[in-house]
Amino acid sequence: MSETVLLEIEGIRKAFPGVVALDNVRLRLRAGTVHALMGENGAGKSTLMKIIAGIYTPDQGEIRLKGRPVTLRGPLDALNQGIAMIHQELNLMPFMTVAENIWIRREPLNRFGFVDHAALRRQTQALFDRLAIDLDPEAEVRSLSIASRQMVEIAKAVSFNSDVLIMDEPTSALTETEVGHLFRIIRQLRAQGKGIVYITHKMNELFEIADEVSVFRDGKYIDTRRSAEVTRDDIIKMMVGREVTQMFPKVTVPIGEVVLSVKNLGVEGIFGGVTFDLRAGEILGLAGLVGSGRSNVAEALFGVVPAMTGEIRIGGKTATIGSPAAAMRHGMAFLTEDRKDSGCFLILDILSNMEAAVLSQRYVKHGFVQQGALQRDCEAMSQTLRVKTPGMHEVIQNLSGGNQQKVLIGRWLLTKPKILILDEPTRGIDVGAKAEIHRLVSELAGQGVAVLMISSELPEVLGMSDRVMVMHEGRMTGIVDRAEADQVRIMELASQ
Amino acid sequence: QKIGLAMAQLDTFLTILKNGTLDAGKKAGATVQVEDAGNDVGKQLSQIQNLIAQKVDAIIVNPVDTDATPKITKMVTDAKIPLVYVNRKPVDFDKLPAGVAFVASDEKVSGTVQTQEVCRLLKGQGHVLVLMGELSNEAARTRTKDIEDVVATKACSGLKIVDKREGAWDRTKGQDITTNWLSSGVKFDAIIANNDEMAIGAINALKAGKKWTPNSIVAGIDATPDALASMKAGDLKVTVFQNAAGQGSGAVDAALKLIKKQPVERFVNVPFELVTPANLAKYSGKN
Amino acid sequence: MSVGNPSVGAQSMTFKPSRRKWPPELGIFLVLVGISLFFEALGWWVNGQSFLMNPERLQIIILQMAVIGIIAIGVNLVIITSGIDLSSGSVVAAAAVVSASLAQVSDFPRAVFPHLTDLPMVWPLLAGTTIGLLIGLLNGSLIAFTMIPPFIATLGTMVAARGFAKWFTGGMPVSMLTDDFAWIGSGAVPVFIFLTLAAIFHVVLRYTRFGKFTYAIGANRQAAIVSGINVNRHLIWVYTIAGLLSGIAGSVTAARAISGQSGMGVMYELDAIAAVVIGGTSLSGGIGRITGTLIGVLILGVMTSGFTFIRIDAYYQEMVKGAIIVAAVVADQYRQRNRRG
Amino acid sequence: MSVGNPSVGAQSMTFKPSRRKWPPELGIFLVLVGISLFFEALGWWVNGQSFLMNPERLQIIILQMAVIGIIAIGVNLVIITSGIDLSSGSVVAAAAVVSASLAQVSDFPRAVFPHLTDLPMVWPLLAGTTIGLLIGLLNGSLIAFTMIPPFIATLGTMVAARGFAKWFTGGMPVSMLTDDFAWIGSGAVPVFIFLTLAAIFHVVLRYTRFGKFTYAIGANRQAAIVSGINVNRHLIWVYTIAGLLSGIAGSVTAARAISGQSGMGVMYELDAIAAVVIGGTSLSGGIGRITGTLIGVLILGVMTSGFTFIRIDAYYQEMVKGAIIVAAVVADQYRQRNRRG
Ligand SMILES: Nc1ncnc2c1ncn2[C@@H]1O[C@H](COP(=O)(O)OP(=O)(O)OP(=O)(O)O)[C@@H](O)[C@H]1O
Ligand SMILES: Nc1ncnc2c1ncn2[C@@H]1O[C@H](COP(=O)(O)OP(=O)(O)OP(=O)(O)O)[C@@H](O)[C@H]1O
Ligand SMILES: [Mg+2]
Ligand SMILES: [Mg+2]
Repeated sequence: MSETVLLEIEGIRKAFPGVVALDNVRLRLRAGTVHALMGENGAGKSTLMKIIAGIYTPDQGEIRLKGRPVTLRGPLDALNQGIAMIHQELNLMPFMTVAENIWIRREPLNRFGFVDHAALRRQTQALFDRLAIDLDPEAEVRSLSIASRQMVEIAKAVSFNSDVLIMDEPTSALTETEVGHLFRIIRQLRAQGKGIVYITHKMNELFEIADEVSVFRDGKYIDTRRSAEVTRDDIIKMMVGREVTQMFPKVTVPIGEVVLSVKNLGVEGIFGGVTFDLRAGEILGLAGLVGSGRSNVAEALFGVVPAMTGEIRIGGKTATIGSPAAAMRHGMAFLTEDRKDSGCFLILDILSNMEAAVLSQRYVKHGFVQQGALQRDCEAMSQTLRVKTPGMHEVIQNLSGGNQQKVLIGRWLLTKPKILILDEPTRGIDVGAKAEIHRLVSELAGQGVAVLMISSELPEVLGMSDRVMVMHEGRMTGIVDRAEADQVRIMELASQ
Repeated sequence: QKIGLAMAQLDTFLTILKNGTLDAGKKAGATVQVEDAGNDVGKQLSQIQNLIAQKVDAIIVNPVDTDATPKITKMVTDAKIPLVYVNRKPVDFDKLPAGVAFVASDEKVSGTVQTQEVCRLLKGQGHVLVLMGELSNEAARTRTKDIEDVVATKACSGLKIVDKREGAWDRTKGQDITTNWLSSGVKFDAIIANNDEMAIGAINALKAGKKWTPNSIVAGIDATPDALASMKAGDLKVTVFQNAAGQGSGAVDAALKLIKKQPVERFVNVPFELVTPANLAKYSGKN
Repeated sequence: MSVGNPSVGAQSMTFKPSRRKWPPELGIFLVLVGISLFFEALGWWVNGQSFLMNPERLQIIILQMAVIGIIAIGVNLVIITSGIDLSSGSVVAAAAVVSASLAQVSDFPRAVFPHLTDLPMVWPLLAGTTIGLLIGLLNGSLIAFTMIPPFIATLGTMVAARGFAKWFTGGMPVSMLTDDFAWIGSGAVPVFIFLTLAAIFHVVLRYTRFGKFTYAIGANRQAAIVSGINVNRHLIWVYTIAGLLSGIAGSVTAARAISGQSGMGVMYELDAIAAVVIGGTSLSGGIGRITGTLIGVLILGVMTSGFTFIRIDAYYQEMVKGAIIVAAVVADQYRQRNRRG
Repeated sequence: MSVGNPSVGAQSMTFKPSRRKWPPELGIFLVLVGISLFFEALGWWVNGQSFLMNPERLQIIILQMAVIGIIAIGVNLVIITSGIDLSSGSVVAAAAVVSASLAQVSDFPRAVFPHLTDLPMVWPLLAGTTIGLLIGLLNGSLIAFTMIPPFIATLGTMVAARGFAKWFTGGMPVSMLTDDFAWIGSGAVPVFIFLTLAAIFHVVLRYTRFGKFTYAIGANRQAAIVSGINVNRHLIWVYTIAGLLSGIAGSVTAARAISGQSGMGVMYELDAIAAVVIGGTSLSGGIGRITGTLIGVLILGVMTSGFTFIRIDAYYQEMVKGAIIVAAVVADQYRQRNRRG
């Protein structure tokens, strides 16, 4: 491990109204290392990274780049000083092509000063070849799945060829294949002597890729260790300040009647032939590679993009689900995977975000909202989910990513669904809270709720599900019972 | 004295009227406060109410909507402030109480003398096109109606109105409509416009379309400086002089008399006058 | 100060309701006060009299804006859903001519409907409101079902409704209205109508499901759909309400002028939108309150009266007005940013 | 929504644009063709002559829209950044009166600047353009530095610039202009100016970094910021260009009318925005091309000429126009959705 220190952070403090996000934190990034940054949701990781990338100005503290103190006057300044960042939330221009997105502001020009589109394409293809990414440089970003978009972000960040590369939860939308991919890229960069700050909530990634790990808790710096010298439990203890024992507390509950029965469900050109039964109390995992159409199945079930073929029966009766409103009348709930686009009302407060779905069913009398009861229940829900916030009237935009996710889960739990569809429910959620959410889901199943859970994290799927349905390229390739389900069997089906 | 002047809008013509008012006010040692309603009835009512709240000594109103005048009359007389209508005839003219006067030219005359002159030039025979002012405006309607009335008379029964379009008093609009007419191959012998601006636009279009001959007949109303210059150059054949400045000063005179409780005729007429190349010299510089 | 309590770790969730929350309208309210005081000071200087201590003036400040205010309430709803309504001014004209045509006195020989004269006030009012409602319904349906941008849908109805008014009247004013009908526009009645409607929709926005859904749709339409809100139906409602309110505004306008004309209400949509945006409603949707709109309307009203009061020349007036509109919003923005830190 | 490609291998995240790509303007172009053919057919029926086979008419169709077109180019840039510019029409008036005041002939006794008469064409043109540029710069600076919404900033300058024009002229037309200056507005010169500017900005948008930044800012402002684009500086440029183009449009308007008047250009901003949106530019930013705007402008032009051609009654005209605007965009939307589905 190299001893050259690329980046040194000392005594940084950053406060937002009502919240001190960072308090006297430090960090030290060596050349040729991957430095993992761990901490619970809202610990201040993203805030610190945004400071390093020139997006926020710190209230106090010093940033030294290769020993030289710097003041960063904006993202451009940071980029020019050799700091690039992959943000926790996607930051792409949907109507522009992949190539245009990657090279924006750095487009190759011909001798007349015009953008050379051929060179732009070539240059992008070369980058993709080097990183072994299989994407069409001319595709419009809005036509890509979230995972592909994430790969575009990664390629873009790498293309700056900067000394310091910050990755804020780059894998939260990726499956193992792409994660493996990303790790190859990271190792390349490390070998070139770059320094990488890597934020994740996935423990196994930490041990696979990181050389050092720093832990933050509640905006405070806790410690830095060599990752070879710590155990998973050490980290968790540092993060949450207590022991978290059971990671996936799967409770076996009695399985009841068939609640949801799906036959040959399909949307032309996207997916088809999906057939399964879902019983009360059962958790059905849905696994597959990125782009296998899992989210599309969920969207069709919930009426977001109504199915064109096949039959859905709920409680034994044929159901026509033409819209989410119709699905909700059948007792369904659906947590979408894209919390920015189809989840959060970013500019509204936590309360408004939580109550949005339940208002079509309860807490309303003669059109008037029963504010008191509703707010009480929302607050209780936030407590249960451990949403970290100054209050229910905080704008959700100001919450950390993981806390936003918790609010959205709360939105659907409030509706007391009979059928709960979860698409990547623990995306961006810290270990402690993840265990909490797993416990909640198990508990709901115990109360007879039928759960369909999509997840790209195989351990999660395996740990939680009674059965696992696997998809590949828009087709269902099999359903495996809990007893027979293991990593190998599922990967087989997923790439069949 | 403080006099409030509530103008319907400040287009070229009304600006001259307003300037006439200001000049007359200055001469008489009165301050005149101008409000421009931008052709909005509601706004004008509010402005008048603001002037009443201001306690001015007299109010001169150039009504946006001549049908809204009963309300204005009531508001102002209730506040015991002398009131003079100018340029546009209030609908309650016959019932105006004492202390209220109307200074204007008789609008019925303008379109009539204009069309009669066109009729004379055409020797009672020919196709005419009409450029109308803003359709929601009284003057546009009256002047267009005048044209139709003249065409209906025996002497001019050989005239035929081929098409009427709304040019909204605007020079460029008049120009574009005329060009569209030209390209549609409409046959015509004269263009009668509700005001000079549109008439000048029509002349511009005829020239641009190479359809202009020294004998082309285009008629306007208002005798604005531009129109007089155009006539001097041999382009515009007919316009009608409306003594804007005269109306303005007449209004101030009436207002001052009313303040002093002197008697004023209910209607002070400032006559329309036909302007042709023959009597052009008399009018240049007057508006 | 730190959030959370390290000793309880993950359980920590600190609610601090103690933090004093100022209403978001405070900033723009201060701007209103500022402008008023400015005119007050200038008033003493120029005129030697008070601007504010004049009951007549206070009444006219609201009265002259009542019609814009009624429209602005509906426009506020529309803008909160991140839409826009350009048709308001034309709806005013359409509603004004239609309601006036049913409010004519029988001894007027040129009535539009000679057999429907001397009707009680409720019929013309209802007719005007209905015209507004129908145009609003058309707006809403176009936006919901054809997915064209609200700007285009309401631009189309803006042009068409104005055309309708011209066609309906043949360009002639519809005059000689009954005293009964004229009452709607007399004295403080328009102000009363405005304030009543404002109060109703203030409650609707804050305390009803309808209100909550309006904000949700504006904040994130896709998320609203996925949360089970029937967005199309809701949008149709919102635009219909906006149309209906413009229809009422049209009837009031006709009653104030005692005449219905196709040229009424030109550019009212812009004034209404300006009032709404000055009042803090975000054009990108999801944010805005009726109280803010009320203040926005008052700012425009104070400005108009103030200009007359200090006798600013009509030629300068617009330049100053433009500057004040901008300055008002800048001041508010500045205050908010400062508060945010 | 999503269109996957089931035949590609497991690892692939490939997007295969195997489907033939039509330019996005095709739909609205077909609408233009449709409207033209409609008038053609009606023309034979009503008038017994061709609508399209008339070179004069083809010229006036563009000529009467050239001024709107010049404005629309700048408005298109602004809307692509997800902004709006309401000041265009007023800038036309301000630029028209200023440029006219420097283009008066010396033998006119009441010139605005008696010592600056008979100037060569370039000075008044430059003056008009500069006025536009300055107002645009003001718009851009307000938006960039005070963060107020573009709607409010340009509403303010809209009111103020109109006031400036009135104040500058005292309400009188500025007339008696030199032939030299009038040349700019004569014959096909406005069309030539319009098409040249359109070509330039077509290239700018498609082939320069400036163009890419414009789209990027409109598509995702946050992403543009983190990509290191100086968003504020770029916005100032865009609004300045929009102002400058409106300034040119103002000079052309004055030259066409051979007179500068403070009442010029009223509501031009709406026509320009309508042309831009009909041409497929999204009001939420990030999408739009000059070719689309060109077609949008042509649709408005064909409509105006067509109405005169088939001599539709002036009283119906607006109702029909409103309906056509909406129908045009609906048709385009429908075609696009069909293609996507
Ligand atoms: N713009 C902001 N305004 C107000 N508070 C903010 C803002 N950004 C972050 N915060 C607060 O700062 C704290 C730290 O947030 P941050 O996003 O850095 O957490 P994180 O460690 O990245 O969490 P996660 O793992 O969930 O992404 C949180 O309490 C959050 O609510
Ligand atoms: N908005 C869109 N437009 C076009 N194609 C899309 C869109 N969203 C997704 N797709 C494509 O649809 C296919 C299925 O996507 P889907 O999101 O259902 O897959 P998934 O298995 O849930 O994977 P992910 O982990 O990406 O969510 C993918 O090939 C993806 O590229
Ligand atoms: Mg984070
Ligand atoms: Mg998915």
